[in-house]
Amino acid sequence: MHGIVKTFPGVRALDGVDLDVSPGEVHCLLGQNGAGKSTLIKVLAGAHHPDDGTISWRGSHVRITDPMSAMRLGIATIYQELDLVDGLTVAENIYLGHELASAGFTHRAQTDRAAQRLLERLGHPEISPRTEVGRLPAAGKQIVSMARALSHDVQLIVMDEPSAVLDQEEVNRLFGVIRDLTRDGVAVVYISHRLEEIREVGDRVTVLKDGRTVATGLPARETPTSEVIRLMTGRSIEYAFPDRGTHDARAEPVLSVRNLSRDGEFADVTFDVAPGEIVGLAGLVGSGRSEIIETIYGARKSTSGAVTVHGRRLRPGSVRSAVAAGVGLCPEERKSQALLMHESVVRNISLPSLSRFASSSFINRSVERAAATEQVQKLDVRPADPSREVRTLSGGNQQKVVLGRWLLKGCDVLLLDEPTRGVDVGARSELYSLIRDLAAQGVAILLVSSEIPEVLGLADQVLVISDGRVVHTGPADEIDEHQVLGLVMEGSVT
Amino acid sequence: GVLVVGCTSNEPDEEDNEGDGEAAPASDENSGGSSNDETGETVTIGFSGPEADHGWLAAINSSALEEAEKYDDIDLRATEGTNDPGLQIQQVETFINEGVDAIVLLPTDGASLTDVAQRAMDAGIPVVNVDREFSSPFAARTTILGDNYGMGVSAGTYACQLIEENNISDPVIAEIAGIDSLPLTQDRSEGFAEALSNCGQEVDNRVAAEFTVESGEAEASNLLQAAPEIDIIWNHDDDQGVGVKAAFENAGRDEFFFIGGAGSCNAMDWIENGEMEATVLYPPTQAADGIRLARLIAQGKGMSDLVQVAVPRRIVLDAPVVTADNVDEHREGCFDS
Amino acid sequence: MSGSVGRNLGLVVALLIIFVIGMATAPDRFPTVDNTLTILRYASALGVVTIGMTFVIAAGHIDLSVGAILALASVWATTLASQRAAEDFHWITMVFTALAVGAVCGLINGILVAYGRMASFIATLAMLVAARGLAEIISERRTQIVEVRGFLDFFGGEVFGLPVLVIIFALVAAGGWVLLNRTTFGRRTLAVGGNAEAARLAGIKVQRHTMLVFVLVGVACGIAALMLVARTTTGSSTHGQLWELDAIAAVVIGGTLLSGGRGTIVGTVFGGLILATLTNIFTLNNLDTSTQAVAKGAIIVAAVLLQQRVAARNRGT
Amino acid sequence: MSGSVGRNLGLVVALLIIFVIGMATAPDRFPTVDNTLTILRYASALGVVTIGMTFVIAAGHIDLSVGAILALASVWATTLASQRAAEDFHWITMVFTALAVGAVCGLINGILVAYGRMASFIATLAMLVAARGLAEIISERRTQIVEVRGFLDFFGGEVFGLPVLVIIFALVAAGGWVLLNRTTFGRRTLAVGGNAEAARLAGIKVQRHTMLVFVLVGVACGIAALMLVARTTTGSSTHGQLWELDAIAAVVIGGTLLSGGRGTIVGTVFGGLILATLTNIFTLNNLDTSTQAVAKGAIIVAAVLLQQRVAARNRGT
Ligand SMILES: Nc1ncnc2c1ncn2[C@@H]1O[C@H](COP(=O)(O)OP(=O)(O)OP(=O)(O)O)[C@@H](O)[C@H]1O
Ligand SMILES: Nc1ncnc2c1ncn2[C@@H]1O[C@H](COP(=O)(O)OP(=O)(O)OP(=O)(O)O)[C@@H](O)[C@H]1O
Ligand SMILES: [Mg+2]
Ligand SMILES: [Mg+2]
Repeated sequence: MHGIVKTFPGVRALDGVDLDVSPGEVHCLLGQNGAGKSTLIKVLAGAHHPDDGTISWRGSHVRITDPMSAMRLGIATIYQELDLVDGLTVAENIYLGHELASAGFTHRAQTDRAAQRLLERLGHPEISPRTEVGRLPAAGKQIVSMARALSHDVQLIVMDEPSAVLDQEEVNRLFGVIRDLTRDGVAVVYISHRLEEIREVGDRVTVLKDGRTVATGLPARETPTSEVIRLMTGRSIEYAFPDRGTHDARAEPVLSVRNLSRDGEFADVTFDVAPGEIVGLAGLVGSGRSEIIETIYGARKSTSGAVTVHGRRLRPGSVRSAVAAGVGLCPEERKSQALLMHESVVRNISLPSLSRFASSSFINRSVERAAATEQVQKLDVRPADPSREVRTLSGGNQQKVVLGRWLLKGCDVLLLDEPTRGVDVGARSELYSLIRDLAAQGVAILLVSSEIPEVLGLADQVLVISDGRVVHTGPADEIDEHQVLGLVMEGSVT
Repeated sequence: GVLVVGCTSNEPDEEDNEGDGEAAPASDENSGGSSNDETGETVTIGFSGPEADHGWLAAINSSALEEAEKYDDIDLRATEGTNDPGLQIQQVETFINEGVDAIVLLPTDGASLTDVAQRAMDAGIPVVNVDREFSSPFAARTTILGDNYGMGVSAGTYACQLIEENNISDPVIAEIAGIDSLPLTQDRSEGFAEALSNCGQEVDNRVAAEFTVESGEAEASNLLQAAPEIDIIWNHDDDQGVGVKAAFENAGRDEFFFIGGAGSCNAMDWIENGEMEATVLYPPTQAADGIRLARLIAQGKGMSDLVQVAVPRRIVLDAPVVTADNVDEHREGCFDS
Repeated sequence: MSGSVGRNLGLVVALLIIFVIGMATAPDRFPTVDNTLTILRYASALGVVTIGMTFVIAAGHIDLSVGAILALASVWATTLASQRAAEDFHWITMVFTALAVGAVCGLINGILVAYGRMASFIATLAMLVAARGLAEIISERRTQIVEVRGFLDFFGGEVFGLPVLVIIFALVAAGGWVLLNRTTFGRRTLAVGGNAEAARLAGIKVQRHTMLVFVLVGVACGIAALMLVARTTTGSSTHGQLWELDAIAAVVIGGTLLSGGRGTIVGTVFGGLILATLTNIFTLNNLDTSTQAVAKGAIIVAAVLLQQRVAARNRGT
Repeated sequence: MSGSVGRNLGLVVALLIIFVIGMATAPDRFPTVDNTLTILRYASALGVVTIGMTFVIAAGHIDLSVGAILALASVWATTLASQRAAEDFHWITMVFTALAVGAVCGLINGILVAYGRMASFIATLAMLVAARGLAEIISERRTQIVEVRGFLDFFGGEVFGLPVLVIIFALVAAGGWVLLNRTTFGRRTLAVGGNAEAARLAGIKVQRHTMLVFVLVGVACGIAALMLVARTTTGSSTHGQLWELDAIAAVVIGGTLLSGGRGTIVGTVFGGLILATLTNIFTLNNLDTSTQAVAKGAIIVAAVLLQQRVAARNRGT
């Protein structure tokens, strides 16, 4: 790809990007949120038409006009925003668009068998090809997306942040698959914000910044981290967790969870979060952490147990009662659970605090705007235009908008479900210090992350969850990644 | 509530004594030696009509039901009124399945119901066709028709008369039709145009409402804008006429002669009060007559009031013009809209 | 705010084109004060309904029962009993009756949709059938003539040369605009329509809010019923037939997306005016109904396409 | 497949309840072969439309113009010229005419929705108005009587005691089922309705597919037009009035979500039968129209709620 230019109304997302990928290599694409990575690969996949630039495939110029023509060339893409059809089954999704059929009639049994083989190859024989995709958790959908990419006869697979929703175990399995592919001469374009992953599977690295290629062909393993970060952000950033603050461990807990259970999902969860404390939930994907968090928040109704905030019991199954008590949630899937995609950044940020800007329900819009703009600046949302529709922001910036919403609201308890999913290194370290700052201000924080180092680095207290049960509770500095993984494995065996 | 009270107090039982010469007398005292009203063997009569979505059709239905009530020997099966020929066919088929003794049918569309009526006749069930005519004469034992074309002719002729009497030169004539997609509206309009052409006139402005008050008001408002000066307005239907009159009042216009159609009680009141020039009758008693004839046919009786004893094959109702001069005669036959 | 003009530019252009057609085809009758008032009076009752409909559509739903609710409210407010109460006490009782009937019907719709989790299309379709049936039962399918002079005088009157009906429409439109764009209620309506799950997780009572939106449109139908009663001097079970389609058409021509999450009151008012002006021009030109229908279909398509194109271009810059 | 029974359990129960009511209220007339055939004959023309509608709704759209397209096709196929051609040549020309008219109207809808990016609600609303207007112009608002014996004999006939109309319906339903559940076309329809962007990224030509779905329902309207022409022996611009609402009601009662992405032909057939049987029982019991309307509204609500509850429970286990 050479000199690719793509403009959206108001933004020049790609401004002359070059990218070349050789057979059998894992080519990593790095860049901050909004650098243009997803846009670039969408151009490659035929989902966007470039305004300018050329694409050569095996030495000859090609025009990729639609997704079909990309697939015909042998390019398969796993998109960042999981794009599956919820109402269709796993097998139907995998073979959507290139169904196994003769004369228009589908072969269902054959499709199911083929899908089953692909899922086995990805290490997930337990996902039934007949399951409706809408019922799978995010990680399961990611697996299906991968199976779909593999179902084509591919020469190049593009993966846009595939590891964002996966846990360590899954990521390792994914790497195994990638190695198999490259061994067969298939090229892989891999996008991730996790530098350690780049080091592990990557061969060469291309760095994008503000829609331009700033470096290409860097050796993935040898380039020093600081150099990569400098290229991406234009400044150097300590990629480290901020110091733990001190909180009064004997203070009255803000949030107490007692024997919280939900049939079929999790049971008997008990813990406290004190003001200024960060409690992390570690565990595998599907272990039920999101369910716990959503139940505390009232988005799901507990079957037994109690949640109290400041000593007052929350009404089970009532989000209102949680919000009124000062609890905020950044949910796992921002697109479907958090954002009004067609509304402005301002309106997304102010949504739960609307009444604050209203007198007898009339909104004072200048105050609202000023307050939201402050959050936009504080979080360094880019572009820093608060009237822009959220839809047009990159994934990481969207996440910041969700966070800004609760910062503005000013919570006593903040529930963060995968807060750094899809967030770039620069922003990530900013988020870490933000979360720490919040804790320092006395906010009680409950954190879920599939990246164990993140939980261990950020939290004061760690709960390890396995199969809907708490298998370990203890201070974060007394346990390491391997122990957590060991606990998780054990838990899932029993 | 003069108007409201005036209309609702008018019990339909009384209305049949008047007008419609072909109908047998209603009450027993009047039956003049005829044995037709004596209770005979019980007959099952199926009745199906269009959806009673406005006053005239409601009157058609209620007069049919009331007529049937009067006879102990009628077991009436009245179906849901509908504007869907497919559904009405289903209803007639149900009657055939049940083996009723006679069917009174006011079709939503005459031609569309012809086939099923023919099937009923073939199955030995006499069909009385009311108001909207079948496309085949063999599909009904008897046909009772209001005369839509004749109604237009009456209105047009009366308009010509007004023009002549009042010496209007170059008159502006407006027409507010009913639902334009119905053949009956076409017939009325054609009759009107035909009669007007006899005195060298034609319709200058025409709108079509939907037989509802609301559409009458809306169409008439726009019509009044379209023609700043009007001499004669013929409105096909007194139901929508309530809305049409409201539009006149809203616009403060009354420079024209206003002629109505159908003959609702409201229209009679207006004529009495001088708010309306005339209305052309289109009586809603046809269905009641249909029930009565169906009973006679099913019981094998004739019409003792006529010289010809058998029930005639075809009856076309008159479409007389009601004016201030004869409104008293017609007041009894009016219907509530 | 600058966006608002741009967003509605297509509509302004469409309305202008229609005006030019009106001028060209009926130069003496179209551009008069009387005719303008006729168009406005004609547009006002339906206009009030379209304002309510804008909220329902912005909230991601649809209401097919508006015409039927209007009919039921008009009938209930004009029964002999209601009119007697109005004579004995004050005609404001009729107003309350109509508004209450509208609100209750809306409430039932709202409960079915919000708590019964029925698709609004089907819940309000059932309400359409049922409310019209009930209106027929109550009125015994008679047109109920209003004799209460105070009522007719008030609604039929004029203030500074403007018909009261038009003023009511203007007030409702202005109120609707403020409600949608300047209050928490409006903002939450858009949030619920844009992403109900996100709204729920942001602490909005989505079900209660949805219900309230349906009550709102019910009340709008009650107001429209009063206006129509005044205009026709009658209550009838046939009032407002097919208004649901006209109302939705006006809202969509105005640029509100049926997918919810967005809504423009200004656009809706334009949409309604375009349809009303069109009907007026057709009548002024004595066009026959069938030709009108074909032309109307084509013009709706043209207006929506124009509106979309201009909005898209405007957005682009 | 086991899901299919469970999914439709609510419908089976609803239909059974209605059957019991029929048995109880008209024991001698309801459960007869003749009456059953009457119900089926009545249900078949609308049934064909509902099959097409299921596809449109599964594809995430709606079609309000079905009744109008049907009317236009019925008129066009029965003009004097068409009938003369049929006499001169073969009545199959009438069939082709109706299907072609349906397909072209559907094509226009499809182009407006897919390429013009109009909301289907509004595009097909415009088509509704325009097609009926055109039908009126062509027929000059006269009911056109069919004299072509071959045509009437064929469609009015019976095979092994089953009316041809019912057989056509059965064939269309079976074909629709296979198309939706066993072909790439059906699969892609569901994908387009479930997540159009995902479908596009999977290489499906979403616009073309959407257009084809509208052509499909247009053709279904053409078939239904022929059936209605045969049943009424006429073509008329008033045929199929409000069928759009009945068709949508049948589809939704059947369990297809209006949000698209899912569709059940079996459910739709049940939905249509429930409505038809209900109407038949009303007829058998001489229920007064207005009461019927109220009852019908309530029953639609009850059927949908029942269907939802059972489906949810079935899913839960
Ligand atoms: N559909 C769109 N309309 C307008 N602007 C867009 C659209 N999609 C992307 N953009 C803009 O293009 C730029 C590049 O976005 P892109 O999604 O490619 O970033 P990214 O590098 O993938 O970021 P992330 O790491 O957060 O996923 C951003 O400024 C974004 O706001
Ligand atoms: N919509 C759903 N329908 C049925 N089962 C579900 C659904 N969502 C989640 N589950 C099941 O609930 C369990 C927990 O899933 P979930 O992914 O939410 O856990 P988690 O620990 O929060 O994982 P993550 O790391 O993705 O946040 C899994 O067994 C999953 O299959
Ligand atoms: Mg991206
Ligand atoms: Mg989770």
